[in-house]
Amino acid sequence: MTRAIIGYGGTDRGPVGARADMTTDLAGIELPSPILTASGCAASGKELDAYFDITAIGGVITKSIMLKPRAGRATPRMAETPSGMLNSIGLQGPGIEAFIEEDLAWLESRGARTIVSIAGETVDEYGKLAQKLRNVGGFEALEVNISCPNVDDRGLVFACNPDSAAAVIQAVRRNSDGRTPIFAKLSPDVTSIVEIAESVVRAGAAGVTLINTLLGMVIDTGTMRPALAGLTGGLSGPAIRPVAVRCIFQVRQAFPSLPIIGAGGVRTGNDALEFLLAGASAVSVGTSIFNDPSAPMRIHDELARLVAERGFARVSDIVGHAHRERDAIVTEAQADPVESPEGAPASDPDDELSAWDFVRE
Amino acid sequence: MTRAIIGYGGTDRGPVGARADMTTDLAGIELPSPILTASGCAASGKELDAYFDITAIGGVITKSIMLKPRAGRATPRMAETPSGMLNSIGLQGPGIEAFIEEDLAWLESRGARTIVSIAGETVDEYGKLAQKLRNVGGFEALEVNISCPNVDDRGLVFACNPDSAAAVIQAVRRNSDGRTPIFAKLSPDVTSIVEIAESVVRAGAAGVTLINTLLGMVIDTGTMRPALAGLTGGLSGPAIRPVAVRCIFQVRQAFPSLPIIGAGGVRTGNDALEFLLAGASAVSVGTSIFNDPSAPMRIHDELARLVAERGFARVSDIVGHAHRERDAIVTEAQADPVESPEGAPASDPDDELSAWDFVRE
Amino acid sequence: MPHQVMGEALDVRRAGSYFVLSLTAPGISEDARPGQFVTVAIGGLESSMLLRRAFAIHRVQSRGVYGGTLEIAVSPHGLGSRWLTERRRHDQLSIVGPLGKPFSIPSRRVSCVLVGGGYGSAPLFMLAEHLRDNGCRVDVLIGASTEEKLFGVLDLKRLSSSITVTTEDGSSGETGRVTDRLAELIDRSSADIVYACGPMGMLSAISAITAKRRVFTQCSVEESMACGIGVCMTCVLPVIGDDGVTRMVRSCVEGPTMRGDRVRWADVGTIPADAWGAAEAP
Amino acid sequence: MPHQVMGEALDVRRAGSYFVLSLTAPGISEDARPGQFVTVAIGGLESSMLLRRAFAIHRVQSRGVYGGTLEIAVSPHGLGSRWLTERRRHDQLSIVGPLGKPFSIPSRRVSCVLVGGGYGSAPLFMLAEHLRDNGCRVDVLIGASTEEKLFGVLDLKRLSSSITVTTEDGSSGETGRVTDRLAELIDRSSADIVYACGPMGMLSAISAITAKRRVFTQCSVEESMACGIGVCMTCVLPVIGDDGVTRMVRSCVEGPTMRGDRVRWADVGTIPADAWGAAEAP
Ligand SMILES: Cc1cc2nc3c(=O)[nH]c(=O)nc-3n(C[C@H](O)[C@H](O)[C@H](O)COP(=O)(O)OP(=O)(O)OC[C@H]3O[C@@H](n4cnc5c(N)ncnc54)[C@H](O)[C@@H]3O)c2cc1C
Ligand SMILES: Cc1cc2nc3c(=O)[nH]c(=O)nc-3n(C[C@H](O)[C@H](O)[C@H](O)COP(=O)(O)OP(=O)(O)OC[C@H]3O[C@@H](n4cnc5c(N)ncnc54)[C@H](O)[C@@H]3O)c2cc1C
Ligand SMILES: Cc1cc2nc3c(=O)[nH]c(=O)nc-3n(C[C@H](O)[C@H](O)[C@H](O)COP(=O)(O)O)c2cc1C
Ligand SMILES: Cc1cc2nc3c(=O)[nH]c(=O)nc-3n(C[C@H](O)[C@H](O)[C@H](O)COP(=O)(O)O)c2cc1C
Ligand code: FES
Ligand code: FES
Repeated sequence: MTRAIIGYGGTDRGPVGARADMTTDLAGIELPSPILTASGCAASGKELDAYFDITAIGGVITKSIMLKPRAGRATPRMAETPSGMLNSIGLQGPGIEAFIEEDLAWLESRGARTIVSIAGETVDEYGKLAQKLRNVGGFEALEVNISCPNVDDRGLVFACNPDSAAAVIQAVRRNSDGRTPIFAKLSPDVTSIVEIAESVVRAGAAGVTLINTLLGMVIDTGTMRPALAGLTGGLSGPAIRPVAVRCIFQVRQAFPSLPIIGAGGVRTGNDALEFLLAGASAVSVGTSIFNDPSAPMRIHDELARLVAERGFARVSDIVGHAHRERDAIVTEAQADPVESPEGAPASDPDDELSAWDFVRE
Repeated sequence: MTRAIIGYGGTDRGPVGARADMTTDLAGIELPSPILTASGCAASGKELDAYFDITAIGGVITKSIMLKPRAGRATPRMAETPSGMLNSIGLQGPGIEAFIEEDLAWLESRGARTIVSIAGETVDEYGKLAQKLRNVGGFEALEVNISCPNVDDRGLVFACNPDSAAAVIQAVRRNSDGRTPIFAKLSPDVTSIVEIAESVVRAGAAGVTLINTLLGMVIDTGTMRPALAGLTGGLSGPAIRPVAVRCIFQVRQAFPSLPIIGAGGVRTGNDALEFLLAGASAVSVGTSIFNDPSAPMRIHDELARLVAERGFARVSDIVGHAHRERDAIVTEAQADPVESPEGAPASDPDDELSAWDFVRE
Repeated sequence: MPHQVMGEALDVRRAGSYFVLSLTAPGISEDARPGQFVTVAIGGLESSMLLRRAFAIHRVQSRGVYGGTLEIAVSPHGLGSRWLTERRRHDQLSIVGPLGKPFSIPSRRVSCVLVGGGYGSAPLFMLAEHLRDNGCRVDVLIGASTEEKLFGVLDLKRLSSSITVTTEDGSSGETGRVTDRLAELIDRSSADIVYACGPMGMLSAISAITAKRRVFTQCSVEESMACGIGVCMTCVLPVIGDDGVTRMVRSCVEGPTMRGDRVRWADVGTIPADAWGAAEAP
Repeated sequence: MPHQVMGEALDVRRAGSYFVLSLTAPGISEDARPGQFVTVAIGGLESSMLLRRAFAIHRVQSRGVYGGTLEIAVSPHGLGSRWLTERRRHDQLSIVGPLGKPFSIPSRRVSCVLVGGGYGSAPLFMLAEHLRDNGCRVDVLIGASTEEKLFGVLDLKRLSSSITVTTEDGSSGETGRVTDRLAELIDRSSADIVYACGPMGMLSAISAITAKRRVFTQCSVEESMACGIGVCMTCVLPVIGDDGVTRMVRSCVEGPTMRGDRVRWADVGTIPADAWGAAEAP
């Protein structure tokens, strides 16, 4: 399990194997890899650049930024859970101005591809964020984190109501340049993810990011109180991967040509492959970074081999492949050189054989 | 980690410690323990009786039974996931008649306490099941599994719609004796679990069971197809525990006196304690049985000690305890014998100390 | 009566591409019969793998220096089995067993052919000993894709009247599959009964051959199992009962040994439309 | 510059109620400075515990037979730390480090008091050596609830001009807490600077004492961390900046060493209303 930090295009150390072309088209943006960092799990990429070349993966989705500086929630802000964790950071951040001046500028000078994630408490705030960003540019796409409480709607999360979700996307679209693709990041905590996806697509999202965290809670059995100061938190990590795969599969089935950024518990190239097969065009890596700071690079590398091993030259060719028509059904018995069991002995249970007097010892 | 099979009231082998009174009131039923087996994870208790005394735990919630014999879904029916699993059994079972004659009769003769779980495809089927059971008796409560596709509503799951959920509970209540408590088992795959809980309570449920599995999916990266024959499956196990705790906490907060059976990833006495603190009166153990067939007994035992260690004589006294008012806030600094930092040196960053010329090597 | 015990790893040794684990398993080794299996937990509370893995009981010793011990043959496949092969002496393992229905043993002195594919030959050791002790003739036929994946050739030679080995790549024995040699061996040994353990495709093909010759056949099937003890219903396959009705039968408690002529091999992985409780066509 | 490496356990030995792990950690041991920490992954892909655990660097050796090695002192607390204490020689561990801001070292030859609570004395070893090499006077004050939970008394005695030990139950040294002895020790040694590592309550109390005496104080704080490398924002606490403004500061990159007079101890666990970016009152 030695984790080598292999630069993109660097030397393979494992058994020499083919690597697929990892170039990815995401709603018209060309990326050198489908592997991205997930919002809130990589800050703005600077710290991770010490562990791998941040320009060698597909890109960085930055921590959701708000209009004003924000101190976030009280601590404790996290609790470990089986194969996952809860977080309740509360969107701590420097506000859009400082973000543009420092973080976005650093990413641009470093040559990384950036997807800027924005978050607000009112529809209007999202619009203002889009406007400010439109004026500066220097990023590939917008991801709109709508898993935020809507202060104008009794604190109900935008992503849990198709109308609020659509209103946010419309506001962002109206205030951005019309060329930059907008991804709506959806919450899995809804009765129908397809319904929400439909409403944001109608509102002008170029694609969707699936999934944000699940609402969860841990009680500290020592203090006998909720473990997080914010009571509930967002569940992430491999624990939620099957929920993410299901959401991606469902949305892909409903909208076969909609670009999807997958997220939720990706830890290995094999997990990323699972997301692509389900229908994601790109995959973002979040919580696994906390376990392995070079995870995005490692996953890129593992994925390149797995795709090639399956006979695909380009990673893009495998996207949505799990949705293909069933192959003609050939059972192993039929495929075997031995003649198939005609005369159906199975339907003849009362023959001489059963007369045999077997005694169990 | 030696797992001793200790009968209820049996000898403790560990360091002698007090054990709490585990008697539990669940919507008027008295149980010797809050620990139950979860529906579908213990069949009808017979197989588990080889690993521990099935009468020593609170009771058995039987595998959801339908009106007619049912072959279930095609295989593969399961996939392991990080700290969990997916299942798509499809309610395979012998039908209510055979269930009453064989399973229920066995449980009664064995002296176990039984909660019968029922499932149907139409509102009418649920009513018929309740009627048949009413005529025979021999069980303590009904659990109504409403996480089934409603054939009269385009296959939408009853538990995902407050009206369908209520209709099922009404039908069951009308057809049962009015004394036997009815628990509605809810799905977490909804935008608001409190909304669904409210509607089943209004419809006459004595309590709720929280939670059933989350809808999930795994893609087999070898075949590049969904791993389960049924495509999607139900996610269970410790992975979903934080979601279960959150649902229990939310429903308890909304309906402080509503009896709740908790379920979802309970593996240790500490996990069961977490559920009780969040507001569950009883806790059912499901997937963990596959890991440890004597888990319900072990968990009962661990819980009895943990509750006593916290100074509670009765397990029932700890139910919902995480909802108590905040204690007067005493910070550690104030509790310390040392005088508290008056004169707030912290607000004085510009004093002589900072003039010190520290050089980092 | 199954036991749930903590066992200790006594030894982990390589055998071709497999690993043989010797474990103490008090109670289990004493009660085990040929064809039964055990399940082993993968790690403790810190493990993300909840499901036990099933392994055919390869050999048992009930009165060793360590009390009862048993051996399993593990093929390193995914994360769980690989974790097992990395155990070291003195590591503790949680073991449940013996589980499942053992092979039926003939009450007369008959001629038996034992067929094993890959690690499928592991449970044939106990069976061969048992049959020989009962005075039966035992001929063994084992095969694999390549030499490394043959299991226990030398030991099985000692336990049998004859041994035939096949590999698909010809690296050992005859080139081909066990099914290429089975008919001939049945005829040569005048077999009354065939026992088979290996991949489902092999069992299906064997059952077809033996059905034609009307030779009684018992197969040990391998379906994915969540519980291994009969409570979860994940491990079912379509089997015809004495009453002629097909039911979805749990292979962990009503198997893993099953009559080859009763399993509806071509329908494994489906719910046949005529199965008991099958949904009417939509 | 942090490194991410696979290290090997060389030795795991008990020390009171703690375990000292010696690990190879090429690169890390060479670069480590007093007060920095490493994070260790708990198990591999099969583990259900995703989050690395942070441990203060206790000792390093950069040119041993094994290349660079380092030691950490682990208190068996929950599942993760207990898993670590169960490692054996040759086990592989994934290690990231050195992380965090080291203790500031005075550029003059001054008198230093080092205070450690429980395993909090672990990082004081490197610090004491360093200070002594620079010609500083080092007095050590360590305490714990009971003798077993004292860490490294004998070794620290060798590295210091004086050592004071306190236990709350009086099982070793003086009965009481380190804070009962600190003022006296500061006066006796004419301390210019206090370094402290231990539970947050202790650090808070120490900072109160040293503030009154206007002695410069550096504390190594311990906040729960998800990433340890500055990307997640879980490890924050309210700290007053040079500009007098309170910010929620990441203790993994802007700590764990912090000026005692800058941390708003009483407000740890809250967002003070006057903090930068605090929500307006609702
Ligand atoms: C009755 C029975 C006897 C068996 N005997 C042996 C034996 O003697 N030697 C041996 O090496 N293996 C045997 N197996 C297979 C073994 O139980 C494991 O499934 C296999 O080792 C793969 O597990 P893994 O952790 O490596 O794979 P993973 O991919 O990590 O497994 C994930 C899940 O899928 C299941 N699974 C994966 N492959 C199989 C398979 N081939 N059959 C059934 N379930 C599978 C696993 O049990 C697990 O629940 C037997 C299985 C059964 C049901
Ligand atoms: C900078 C720093 C230095 C540390 N140095 C040491 C040291 O030298 N020796 C030592 O024994 N421990 C040290 N710790 C604590 C250590 O990182 C573990 O948190 C502790 O061992 C408990 O982990 P667990 O797996 O046993 O507990 P679990 O209960 O399994 O932990 C669950 C989660 O909570 C976190 N957590 C639990 N207790 C603490 C705690 N006291 N502080 C921070 N996070 C906690 C864990 O890191 C983990 O993410 C240090 C922590 C920090 C932040
Ligand atoms: C500590 C932490 C902070 C996060 N912050 C954000 C955020 O600011 N904006 C956002 O859209 N998602 C945020 N997320 C969610 C992740 O981007 C991702 O959708 C989710 O964690 C699932 O992916 P994972 O399992 O790979 O982490 C955060 C997740 C974590 C763990
Ligand atoms: C194999 C399997 C079968 C199940 N069958 C049923 C069922 O028939 N009826 C039901 O209400 N819940 C069923 N469940 C859900 C469990 O009762 C339980 O609500 C869920 O698994 C979460 O608990 P756990 O994590 O402890 O398993 C099943 C779960 C599993 C894993
Ligand atoms: S594996 Fe659970 S019933 Fe067979
Ligand atoms: S622990 Fe992640 S920022 Fe400090």
